[in-house]
Formats: sequence, C-alpha cells, structure tokens
Amino acid sequence: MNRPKTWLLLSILAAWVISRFQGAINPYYYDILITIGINIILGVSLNLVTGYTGQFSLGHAGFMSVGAYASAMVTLSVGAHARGESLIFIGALLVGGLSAALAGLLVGGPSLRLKGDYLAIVTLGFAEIIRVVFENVEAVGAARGLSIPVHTTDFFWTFLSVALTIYVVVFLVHSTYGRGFLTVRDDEVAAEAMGINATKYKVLAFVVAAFFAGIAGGLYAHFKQFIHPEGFGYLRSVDIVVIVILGGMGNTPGVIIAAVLLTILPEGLRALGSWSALPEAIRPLIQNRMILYSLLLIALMLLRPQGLFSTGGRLTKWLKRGKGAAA
Amino acid sequence: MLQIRDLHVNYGAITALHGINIDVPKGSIVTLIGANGAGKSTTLRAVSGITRAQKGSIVFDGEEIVHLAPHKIVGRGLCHVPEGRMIFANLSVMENLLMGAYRRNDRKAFGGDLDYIFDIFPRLKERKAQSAGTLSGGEQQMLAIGRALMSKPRCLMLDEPSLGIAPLLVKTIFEKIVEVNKNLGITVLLVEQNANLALEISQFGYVLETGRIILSDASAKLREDPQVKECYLGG
Amino acid sequence: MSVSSALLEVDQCTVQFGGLKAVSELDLRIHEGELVGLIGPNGAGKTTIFNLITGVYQPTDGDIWFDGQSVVGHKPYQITARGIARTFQNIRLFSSLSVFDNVRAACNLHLKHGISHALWRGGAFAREEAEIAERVDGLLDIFHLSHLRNAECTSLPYGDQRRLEIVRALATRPKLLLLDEPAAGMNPTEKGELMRLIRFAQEKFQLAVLLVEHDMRVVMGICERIAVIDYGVKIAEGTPEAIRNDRKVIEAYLGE
Amino acid sequence: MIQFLQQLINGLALGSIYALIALGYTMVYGVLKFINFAHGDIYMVGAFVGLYVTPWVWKVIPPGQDPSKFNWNTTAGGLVVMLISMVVCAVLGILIERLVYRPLRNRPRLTVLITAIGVSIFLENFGQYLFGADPKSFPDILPDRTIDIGDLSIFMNQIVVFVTTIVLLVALRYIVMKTRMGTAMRALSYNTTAASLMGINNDVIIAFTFGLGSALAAAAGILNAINYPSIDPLMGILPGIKAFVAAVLGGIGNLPGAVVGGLLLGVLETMVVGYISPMYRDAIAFAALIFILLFRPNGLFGKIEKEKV
Repeated sequence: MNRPKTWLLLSILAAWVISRFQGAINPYYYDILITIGINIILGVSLNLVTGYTGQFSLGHAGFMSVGAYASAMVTLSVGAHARGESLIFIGALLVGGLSAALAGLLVGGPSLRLKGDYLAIVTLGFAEIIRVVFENVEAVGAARGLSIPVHTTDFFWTFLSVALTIYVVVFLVHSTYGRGFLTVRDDEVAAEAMGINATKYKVLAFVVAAFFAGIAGGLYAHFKQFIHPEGFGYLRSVDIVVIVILGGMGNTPGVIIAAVLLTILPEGLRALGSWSALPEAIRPLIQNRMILYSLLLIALMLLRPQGLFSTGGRLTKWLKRGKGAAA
Repeated sequence: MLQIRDLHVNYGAITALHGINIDVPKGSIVTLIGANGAGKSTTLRAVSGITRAQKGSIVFDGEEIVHLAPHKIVGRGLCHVPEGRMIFANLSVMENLLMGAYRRNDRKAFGGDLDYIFDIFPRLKERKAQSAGTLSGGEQQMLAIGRALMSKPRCLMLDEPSLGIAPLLVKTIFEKIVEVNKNLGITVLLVEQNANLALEISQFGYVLETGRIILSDASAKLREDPQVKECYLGG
Repeated sequence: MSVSSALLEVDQCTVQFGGLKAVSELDLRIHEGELVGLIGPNGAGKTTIFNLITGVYQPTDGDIWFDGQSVVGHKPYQITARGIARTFQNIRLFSSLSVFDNVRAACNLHLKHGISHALWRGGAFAREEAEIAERVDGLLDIFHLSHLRNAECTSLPYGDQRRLEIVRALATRPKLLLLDEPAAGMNPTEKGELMRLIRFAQEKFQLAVLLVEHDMRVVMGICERIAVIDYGVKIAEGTPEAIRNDRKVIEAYLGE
Repeated sequence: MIQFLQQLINGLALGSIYALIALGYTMVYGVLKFINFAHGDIYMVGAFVGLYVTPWVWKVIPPGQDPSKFNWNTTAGGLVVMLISMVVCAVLGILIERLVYRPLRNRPRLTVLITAIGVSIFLENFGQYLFGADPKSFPDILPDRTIDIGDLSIFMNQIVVFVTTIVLLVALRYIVMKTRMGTAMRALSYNTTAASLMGINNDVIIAFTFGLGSALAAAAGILNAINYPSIDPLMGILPGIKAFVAAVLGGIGNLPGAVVGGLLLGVLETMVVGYISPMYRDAIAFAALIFILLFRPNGLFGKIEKEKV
C-alpha cells in the first residue's frame, strides 16, 4: 500500500466518521457544507480541463444537468422508499456520472478542435442546447422542473465523491502519463512533436471532468430534491469557472479553498446586507453577490491572473516535490 | 544622428542584448551584420520602441527616445521598416502608402512625395489600386520602403530588405537605398544577413554576436577582416 | 556503411500554400547514422521541409518514406512514435514544467501503462516511473543539465534551452533527429560544445541527424553531406568541400 | 406565401438588430482579437439610456398628440433619443476599454475573455441594482402605424429599423473604407506592430473602435425597444450571444459578413419560430453556431489560417 491510496482511504474514513455526527450539525451549516462539497467537485473537475489541459469550457453546468436528470430518472423509475436505498443511490450517481461522461465525449470529440474563445463559446452553446432540450422533454417535467422524492445526499456520499474527485485529478496529473495534460496546455505543437496525442488528452480531460460534474449533478438533485433547467444555465457555468480562476489554474488546493470561500461568501454577504447599520441604498448592492463576483473577477484578472492562491507557484512546486517522493 | 549607448534587452529570462553601443552619423549608411539570433532585429525593435529596453539610452537628434511609444518615435522622423516587410495585405498599395503618412498633416505635399516614390519604384505605380497582398516579395519590400518614405523620415532603419527576394530585385532595392540616402539625405541604419552587399553600400559596419558588438570598423576594412570573411562572407 | 535503402526518403515532394510553392519537387535521402546539413538563405523553405517531414504540413504532391513505410497522412505524434524527433527554431519548451518534467513528458510515448496505472499506483507503476526518472536523469547528465534538473525551463539561458530541447527530443528515442538552428543565439564556445554534443549523441544513440543551421562553421564542421535549398528548390548537394566551391551556391546563397 | 413574406420581413427586422450588434463584435475582434462578451450588455444600456432620456427630450421637443399619425416632432425626438443613447454608450464603451481591457492588452486571450465575462456580469447585475430587475416599458418614441400592401402589413417601426440600419451601415462603411481613421483601423487589425511603426497611436484607434461598436449596439437597443417595448437588465444576454453567432457566421473580423450573418440568423430564427416551434427559438442560434464552427470555423466567407510552427 503506497501513500496516495492511504490518503484516499483516510479521507473516506474521515468523511464516514464525521457523517456519524451529522445530526448534531446545525441544518443551515449542514446545507452549506454539502454545497461546498458539490462545488469542490465541480471546481476540481473543471480544473482538469481548464487549468491542467488549458481548454476553456463554459459548459460545465450542462454536464452537471445531465448527471442531475439522469440520476433523478434512475431514482424515480426505481420508486421512492424502495429497499437498498444506498445501492440505488450509488447506481443513480454512477448512471448520472456516466451519462454526463457520454455527453462530454459527444461534445468534446468534435469541439476540442477549436481553441480559446471559440471553444468557450461552443461549449456554452452545447450547454444551452442541453438546457433547451430538458425544457422541452415532458418526461423530465419540461419547463416545470422535476421533483425527486428522496433526500439521499448526505455528508458521507458528498465527501466520498469529493475525495474521489480530488484523488483522480491530482494523481492523474502527477504521473508521467498525466504530464501529457500539461504539455498540451503549454504547447500543443511541441506536445505532438514529442509523440503525445493531444486530441486524446483533451477529450480524456473533458470526459473525466464531465463524469464528475455528472456525479455533482446527481448529488445536487438528491440534495435539493428539485431540479429545473434554468438552474443549469450559463451563469452556473460561469460560477464554476470563477472557482477555478480564483483558485488558480492547475492548482487543486487553491481551487478547493476557492470553492469553500465562494460558497460561504454569498451567505456572509446576505448577513452583511441585512445589517441595519448600513444605508438602505447600499444593502441591495451588497446582497447581489454577482456584483461583487464580477468586480472580484475583473480585479483578479487585472492584478493576479494566476489566481489568489498561487503563491508564485510555490504550492505547485511543493506538489511536484511531493510527487517525486511518492513515485 | 542616432546614438545607442549600453542598450540591454531581455525577453523574460533570456538576455538578447548585453549593452551595445552604436553610432549612426548624419547622412551615412551604417550596417549591422551578424548571424541569426545575434540580436540585430532586437536592436532595431528597441530603437523604434516596439520592444522595451531594460537599460541604456537611445538618443535621436539630441533627444532621448528610449522611453517613447513607437508612434511618437515615428513622429520624430525615425522610421523602421521591419523584418518580413509587414505591409498591410488587406489594404491597397495606395492605402498602404497613405498609412505611411498617417502622422503628417500637410496633405498637399503628399502628391509630390508619391510621385518621387513612384519614380524610384515604377512597379508600385502600376499596382497602386491593387491589394497589397497580391504583390510579389520584392514588390512588397519596395512598398514597405515607399511606405516608410511617406512619413518623411530623417533616419530610416531597414531590417533585412533582402529577405526572401530574388537576387536581381535585391540589387535594385539596394541601389534605391543608396539613392534615397544620397538624394534625400536620409540617414540609414541597415540590418542585413547578406554581409557582402551590406558592407558594399555602407560606410561603417558593426558585427553583432549573441547580443554583443564584437567588431566595428569602416565597412571597407571589415570586408578585409579575416574573421568577418570566414563567418559572414562565406570566404 | 553500404545501406541499400535510405532511412528517410523524401520523394518529389511539393508543398503549396495558396498559389505559393514553399517547397517544390524536393528529393532528399538520409541514411542510417548519417549527419546531413540543410542550408539556404532565410525564407528558402528549410523549416517548411521540417514541418513536412514531421507531419505538421502535408505534401501537396509526392511521398515521404521513413524506415520502409510512407508517413504521408500521419499525424505528428504518430510520426514521432515511428522514430522522427525534432527541435524548433523558436524554442518551444513546455513553459510551466521543470527541466526534468520537460524531458519526462517526452517519455510519455513509450509508456507501457496508461490511465489505470496512474490511478491505481501499484508496484508496476512505481517501477516504470522510477525507470523513466533514471533515463531522464541519465540524459540530463550527458548534456550537462543535471544541476538544473528542478529549475523552471523558462529561467534557463538561451543555450541551455536549446540543449534541453535536444535532450527532450532524444527522450522520444528517435532514429532520426531534426535540429532547427540549434546554434542560433549561442556564442562561439557554446557552438563548439554543441557540435561536440551532436556528434556524441549521434554515435551513442546511432542517430541520423538532419541539421538546419546558418552558422557555416557548424555546418561545414560536422556534416558529412549538405543539401542547399533556395526558393524551395534543392540547388545543390554534396560534401562540405564540394558545396563550398559550387558556383550555384555561391551565387544564390553567399550573395555574390 | 403572404405568411412567408410576413415572416421574412419580421426576420429581416430582427436580423438588422443582430447585424448592428454583430458589427461591434467583429470590429473589436478585428483590432484586439478577442470576444467582447460584454458587448450585448451595452445594447441593454442603450435601451435604458433611451428610457431615461426620453422624458427630457420630450420636454424640449414635444411629441405629436396622435401617436397613429406621422409627426415630424415625434420623429425628430426619436432620433435625438437615439443619438444621445449612442453617444452615452460610445463613452461607456471607451471607458470600459480604457479601464479594463487596455491594461490586459498583451495578456493571454483567456485572461481577457474571462475579464469580459466579468464586465458582462457586472453590467447586468449593476443594471439590476440601478434600474431594478423588473421589466420596464419603453415609451413610444415613434409614431405607431401599420402600412398595408395588399395582405401584407409592415409596421412603421420595422421600416424605421430598416432605414436606420441602412443609414448606419452606409455611414460605417464610409468611415471604415474612406477615412484616415478607418484605414488605420483596418491596418491595425492586420498588423498592430506595423501600424505603430507607421506612427499610428494604437490606443486611439482601439478606443475609437470600441466607441463605434458601442454606438451601433446602442442604436440596436433603441430600435429593438421600439419593436418590443419591454426592457430589462438581462435583455442583452441572448441577443448578445446571437449577434456573436452572427459575427462568427459571417467570419469574425469581416464587416459585410457580420451584416449578412445577422440577417441570416434573424430570418432563420423567425422561420423556426413560425414554422416549427417557438420553444426552439434560442436553440437554433446555438445549433447554427456549433454547425458553423465545426464545419467552417472561419465563417461562411472566411479563409483557413494555419498556425506557424
């Protein structure tokens, strides 16, 4: 048994132990914790595409929605309160993840020929088309949305998924095989000249990321118990991109911190916005988290485009060294 | 006319110029020769302001220009014909020439200047309504020089005017460079790989190697220098 | 040294961009273990020939044979896998990777194991990673880059970056190495050292080398045979001595 | 047949709006090589400026009493409203370029794209704060009349859209093709370095381009509000994306292409709504985009460019 796997088992164990006490956690904080978990999965998985492989995707919410709907359909077709709830849930999440991965393959295959702005806009287009489709299919509730009768997502399942996502992304990238992702980001022409099949890596990153976005979608559906096509629009994708940017492209610990911060931020702003000492006119300005988000994003791009938590690459270097010792 | 002192240029961690000194006296043709990657183009780019110098001074006509923006340097009468010509292929030949005169406000004088350019490069006149992208390499080089002349420069910097051009046309273009220098009194700083030709028309030459001036002398003397002969003249 | 068929055979290749023939009806043969130089004025089409051989461009006409098989229509990574590696005129290292990782990435091609191994991280994975690390360190050592192993590649001086590109290309285990102006931007001492290293690598790895270079001392000094290109056409080919005295070459290239 | 012609006219009117916005995308892409994601929101700001200045303009130029009759005062007032909105948006566009995009001039394109998304989100949400999130009804700044030609009915508004669009296009073409500034714009879009070596102050030209594009977007905002008099701070998102699709359709950076792309998309969308289902109104633009990018990535009129190795 070597270190990476120990690390994975320990984190799953920790998730299990903490989940034993989840009843003791204030429901408000509990909700925030689950949301943090889902956002970490989304951020870390998108980071594989955008951060490590350098492909800018604006459609991550689309894959999340595929996972959410697919897993919800599994649960609904099995029926609520069937026995073996956990097994059904695992099945639903896996179906969600695999459906999203398939969508990722279908979208990524043709569109990853494009670069930069064009890729971003095409992924956005695909996500919007997915949304329009869900809005028009009666079987999934069309524009009315879809209710899921069970609340199966709990602390353990969420953080088990978080641990798996981080494990896969980090330990995939930190291997000779996984260096392929980074070479594609740095210089595609040189990567191909070194015998690296750039297309394969780009599609692989896309599919793996879509899989975990699908898992996140499944968790979300069985947590909120209601999903609606509007909830997976372009702004949701932007939210995930902001997590990646803030954390620093290709910096997984940074992205995790960013996911936590950006989940707590709107809650804090809500509290601050209702603080009566503030003038009436300012309060909505603060409560609208998107105003702050956008200013944050612009300021970040102007001042620290490498992300808030890239300490001059020291963290990345530390990771590389950590890898050297592990391999 | 142009004095370069202790010029340093870095691209990221790579140092392209390690403090070079060049003097271009008024009315002369000075040439800068050296191998690919020696820093010749970088020198010109730093003088015209496209590339920022980290250290050093560039004095043009008594004025320090090292921190000026490129468009202001053109306004001072120092024009750079870049490597690869960089004509505007999407514009017509005439529009290219007019762009050369972008900073000038004496529109009435344009006609005379155009006549002079069409006189030394008759081919441009024939093709003035044509899109510049359809010109041959040699014609594009003529256009690039003509376009630069439209800015009424006092000093012209030419970066490898012979690049990718048929030998016969190279000869014509070099003759015109000399003509412009003699008739209009324009000072010329010429960067060239074709050392033979460059040293033939210039009065003074500098040899650049990995970002340093390793030799400088009158052109006639450089042509006889054994080291220059071996490396650059194919002797 | 009598090889019946060449390792690389460029057969009547033409590359056309729009109306412009960048390379026309080029014939070029390189035998195993041979060191061939490719010279010509700027813009003559030398880099285009490299891009043609490595699959970045496809020939408009003609065929390219490598090691007995046609490589036309293959992708660059497939051609590299067949045994052709290259360096770039304008250095293209993986800028975010360390020196070590730049070379390690080039070992990707010969990995026995894939994604599942990287995730499972069993004994086989550890052994293979250790093997690769050893090979990379060995290569870095030969080219005197060991002390820079963990440095960021963009922080290296010009000459070191060029050498690192050669090391990276060698890590793909090529039979033919294409070097695009490896001496550009080096001082005479570095150039001398580079010549020695190219010869050394050629012998040690039994490489054929095709070298584009402007510095005549380098080309004349190490090449067994030189081909001269002008306007996309091969105007001469022969030993350095023959090239030096060829009228056509002196006319077109040395600018008389 | 009548129904088809009617749809065609509606489609061309919608397409004109897309074309005007698309020109801004294409011009900015031409000089800076990036997608100004916030461009659609300028269109929104244009409509709101119109909403707020109309009462002021009407104080100076009182509109006609009978909205169904043509009236010179009403028309003049409408024009003034549009001009003010265009000027305000031009200034806004220049300001955004100066404050946000210029410092990022030589940064990776991704950085600039993300910043543009940020600006877009900011304009939308600050708009919600400033104007309120609820839709506002846009005043009738033009006489409301229908012209019947046989069974075909054309709204006065549509005629105004066509005429204004044509006038603006002719003006733009004159600026770009005949003036010194326009030639400099084209030169700059081909090669920025060479442009600065000609003594062109790239900053000025880029600011000018932003101003011009933003003014056109403002005009589109007003024209659209005349036709669909309900405006809200998020109204720019979809037309913005669709106009971008139009620009790509015509080959980004290509001015006539943007116009053709806009008209094409407008007609296509109207036909889909009229003959298939209104539910797919938005999907059609994205489907067109994906199709064009995957099969002709340089647009209908573009040519393929290869990366230099």
